[in-house]
Amino acid sequence: MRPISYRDCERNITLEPGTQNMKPETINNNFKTEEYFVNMGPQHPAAHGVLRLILTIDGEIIKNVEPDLGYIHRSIEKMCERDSYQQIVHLTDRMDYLSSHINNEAVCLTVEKALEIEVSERVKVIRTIISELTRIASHCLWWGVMGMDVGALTTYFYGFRDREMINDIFEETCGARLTMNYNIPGGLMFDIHPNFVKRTKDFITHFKTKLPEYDRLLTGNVIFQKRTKGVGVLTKEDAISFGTSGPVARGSGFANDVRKRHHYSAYDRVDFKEALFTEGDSFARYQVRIMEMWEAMKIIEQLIDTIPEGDIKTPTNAVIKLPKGEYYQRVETARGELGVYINSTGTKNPYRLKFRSPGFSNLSVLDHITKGAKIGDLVATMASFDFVIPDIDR
Amino acid sequence: MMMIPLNITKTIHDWLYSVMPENAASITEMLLIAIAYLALFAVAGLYLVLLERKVAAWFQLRLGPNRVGPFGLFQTMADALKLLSKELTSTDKTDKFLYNLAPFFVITTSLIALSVFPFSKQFQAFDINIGVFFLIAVSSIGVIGILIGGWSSNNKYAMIGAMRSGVQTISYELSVGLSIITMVLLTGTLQLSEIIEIQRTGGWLIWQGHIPAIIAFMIFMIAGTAETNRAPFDLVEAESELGAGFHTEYSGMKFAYFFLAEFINMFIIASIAVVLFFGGWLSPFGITEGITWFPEVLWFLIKVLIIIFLMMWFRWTFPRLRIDQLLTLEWKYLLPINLVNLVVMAIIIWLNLTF
Amino acid sequence: MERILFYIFAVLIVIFAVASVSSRKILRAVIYLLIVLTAVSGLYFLIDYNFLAAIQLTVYGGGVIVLIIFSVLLVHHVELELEITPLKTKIIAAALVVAGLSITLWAILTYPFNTANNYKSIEVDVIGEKLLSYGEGGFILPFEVISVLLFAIMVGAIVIAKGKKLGIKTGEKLE
Amino acid sequence: MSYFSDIYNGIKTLLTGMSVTGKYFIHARKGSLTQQYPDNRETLKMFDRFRGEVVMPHDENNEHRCTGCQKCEIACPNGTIEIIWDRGIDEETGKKKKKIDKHIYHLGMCTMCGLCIEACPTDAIVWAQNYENSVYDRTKLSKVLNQPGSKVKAGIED
Repeated sequence: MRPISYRDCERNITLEPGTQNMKPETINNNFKTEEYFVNMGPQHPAAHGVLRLILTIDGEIIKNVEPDLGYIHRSIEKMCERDSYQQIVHLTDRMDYLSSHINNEAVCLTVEKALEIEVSERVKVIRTIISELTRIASHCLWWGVMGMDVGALTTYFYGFRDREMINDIFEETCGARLTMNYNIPGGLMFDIHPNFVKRTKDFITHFKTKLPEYDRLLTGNVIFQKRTKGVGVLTKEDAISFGTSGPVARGSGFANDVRKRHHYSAYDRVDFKEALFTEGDSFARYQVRIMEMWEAMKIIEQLIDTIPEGDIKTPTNAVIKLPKGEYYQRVETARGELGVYINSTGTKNPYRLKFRSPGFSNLSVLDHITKGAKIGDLVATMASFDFVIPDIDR
Repeated sequence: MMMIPLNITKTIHDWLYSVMPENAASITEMLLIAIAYLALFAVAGLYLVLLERKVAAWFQLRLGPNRVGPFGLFQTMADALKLLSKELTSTDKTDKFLYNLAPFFVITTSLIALSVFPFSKQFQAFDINIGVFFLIAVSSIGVIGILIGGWSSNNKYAMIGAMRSGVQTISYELSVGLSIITMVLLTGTLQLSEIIEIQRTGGWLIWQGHIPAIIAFMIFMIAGTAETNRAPFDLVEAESELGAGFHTEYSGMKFAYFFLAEFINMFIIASIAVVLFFGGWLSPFGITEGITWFPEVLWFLIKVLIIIFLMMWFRWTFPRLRIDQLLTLEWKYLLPINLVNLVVMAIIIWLNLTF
Repeated sequence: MERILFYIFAVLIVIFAVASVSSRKILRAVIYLLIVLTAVSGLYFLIDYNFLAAIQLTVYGGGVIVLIIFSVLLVHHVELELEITPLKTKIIAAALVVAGLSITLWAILTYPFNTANNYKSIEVDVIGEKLLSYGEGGFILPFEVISVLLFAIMVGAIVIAKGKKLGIKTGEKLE
Repeated sequence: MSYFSDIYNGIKTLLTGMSVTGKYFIHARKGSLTQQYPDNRETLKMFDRFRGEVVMPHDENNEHRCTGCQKCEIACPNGTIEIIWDRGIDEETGKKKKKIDKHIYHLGMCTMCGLCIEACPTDAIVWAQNYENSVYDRTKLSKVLNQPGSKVKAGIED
């Protein structure tokens, strides 16, 4: 099938699967059906942001899904080539804005790796705790939106209620709720707030009573299970060959948690289970994220009481110049594996900086697994993928 | 055609007939009643919208509208005024006639259905001997408004919404009808006022018919929710899938008509449930039986509001079904259960096991 | 009063019947037809044939028209218009209509109608008993025949809807 | 038999879900998350570290701590800060010295990353907790941080 051009969408021309020309379809059937195009997005309530999906639909059945990107492209990678290494960090807040701290950490870890500086234990532990809090916050929002996409609007507010508590913790410590920019190459901008430990513990005790409620409200709900079980099934082979990562891959049984397999920060000393489900459907992805929230709480509980003393930043030069070479570091964001590749020529700016964002690879699966599904299935599958469009587009 | 005016309006009735020739007086009276109903239910619809927003807010840990007037009581009035003043837009190449007809179609059919309800002993505009059947008949037409509205918008989302609406309403009408028939079997009459009279002596029908009546009530609530296109059956306007479904392209007052019609339909479904299962305007255990000054319409409204609250509770708790699951629920679960229930009800009446 | 209403309904029926056959947009024609059928049910209400009126609304308004609209939605786009009928067909149709109309009018005008004195509306239970009685004036036979017919239609619909899968079984080539 | 157990389980899970929302409905008054924003201006207090906008504190003698070293201008990724400076002659020593004329801060371009405040060696600029930054005219977002007639506090440079 030849790719769909914009003009085709405008002229509403039907493309027959498997044919190169526009010859009318000769189906040996009494009812000849006509496929048509529907634009889902870029201003669609189900697309969380400005993702445009060009759907080829036959009635309710989806024949083809073509994502059309670029509506929120801000050329962050190019901007990074102009900025110094300290300045790059705050741009990554704007990529996957729901796990902004983890993005910052990825860049900082790469720079630290290149400079071969070792941050103190205190920094590592604090980074890990905040990363996990970020993960919970991101998953809270995802849970609310997942419910909303399948039609249960109330979940959105319950998810936000718990997310707001984490945001308050961040605001008290970092000064911002969403784009925190708390990491700098060599450590943290400033020490945690004195209330941080207490607030985090309060949150954990609060959230431990709320997470079972999530299960009661949505996970167990028969309609929700019908909507997600067996929908958008991604096999393990496809998960690997499409390069998916994060909860999407782990929902298909592809164990690739970076925290477990390529330790960074303080993940080597905490004990947690890698959330893994083998069904590969939307419900498995849902369960992975719910389990990740439990595991994240477990990690925080292990670390929060024993934050070691130490320097909050390792001194670096005011102008950081990375040695000539290529550097790569990966971290596990709430959406999957984020890789930062820096090609340095020894100057104060990177020669080339590339983000391997999880959302982009995950999006490529969408067409593959929603073919033949219904519009409602597409929405449920998209919700279970938890797209953040700036993460895909950058 | 039988017209039972309110006691209060008796004087107006007499006065009209004294000053005018008979035909003119009768037409004037009809018009007056129609205007009264229109005004009453426009206001009722608006306050149902407000109630929905408040209830939704309380379910969602919010406060809800509280800026316009005390407790936000005039919020929906202000919204209606705003919608009135808005431009009526339409897309290119719509079928203008049908596009403009659709909202009126929807709102008219819902208002017609309201005319047969006995809100109290005297408050009933049209006491027809086939009341229940008339309700089914009128509600079956309402879907046409949605269908032509969705088709003439020249919008694919609206079109899909309209198609879904057609499928949904045709299938669920069956369940609504069958569960109503189950209760009609118990009462032996289709006239709404008589159905209520039966409940005066024998207790509410849900008590008289016990098990099959309860099953019929549950099925009626599910199918009724689907019939009004509300969540969890709001596939017609599923905002995460179709934008706004069949009324995507409507703006201003035309949109408001669709919106109002949804709430009046909800009122109708709740009213049917109240009349068929919960004794209409009869007070529970006959508390206010002997009190002549007590407005019985209050009991009717309280019961209706409880049922409406239940439907709102559904809406703000459950996810939406998929279109094939919607049809599976109807044809594989509700319909067979309903048919069996009908037979059970017949047996119970035959063996005289009713309370 | 009733006379006025009757004429209103009659005018509505005639106008929209003509509009229905002369409209070039198919869905509009269907809606005009719906108005005609609703007006007819209004006539039934007028003479207190409430049950018949409600049947008219349910079966024609809610059933037949919805199905027609549904099929129109499936095959017609909003901009499509019907072709203009050739003149020859028009003339033939007009001649047929005039012939039919004159026969009907003749029949109506020459038949000695009795003025109905009975204003009592028919109770539903009477209708129900008539429908299921096999005595004189009973309708059990047509009732059953229609049931069988509807059953056959349902089976046919299922067979048509399942056409694709049957084709696979018989090994026909399918796209 | 699974037909009936399906129905039973389905209804059970639905009722469980309704019990959750129902619980919150009953506690709606107490548990409300909403803040009535413009009404609670008096009581609404931001956290100390909240990044509202960059300000330059002045003491009672109308003196600030900015030496015009331009480190913040260099640190800023977005060109938010512009420093217009001049060389003036110090009265005490008679030496030529860098002196700021205007420390211009374009709030409209600021991403609140905090790098300028990190970079400032003399803590001349700090975060303010002002959160109501919207204006009707975009030019109002460009602010001059040093007050007119202000000068550097003595002894900061060294």
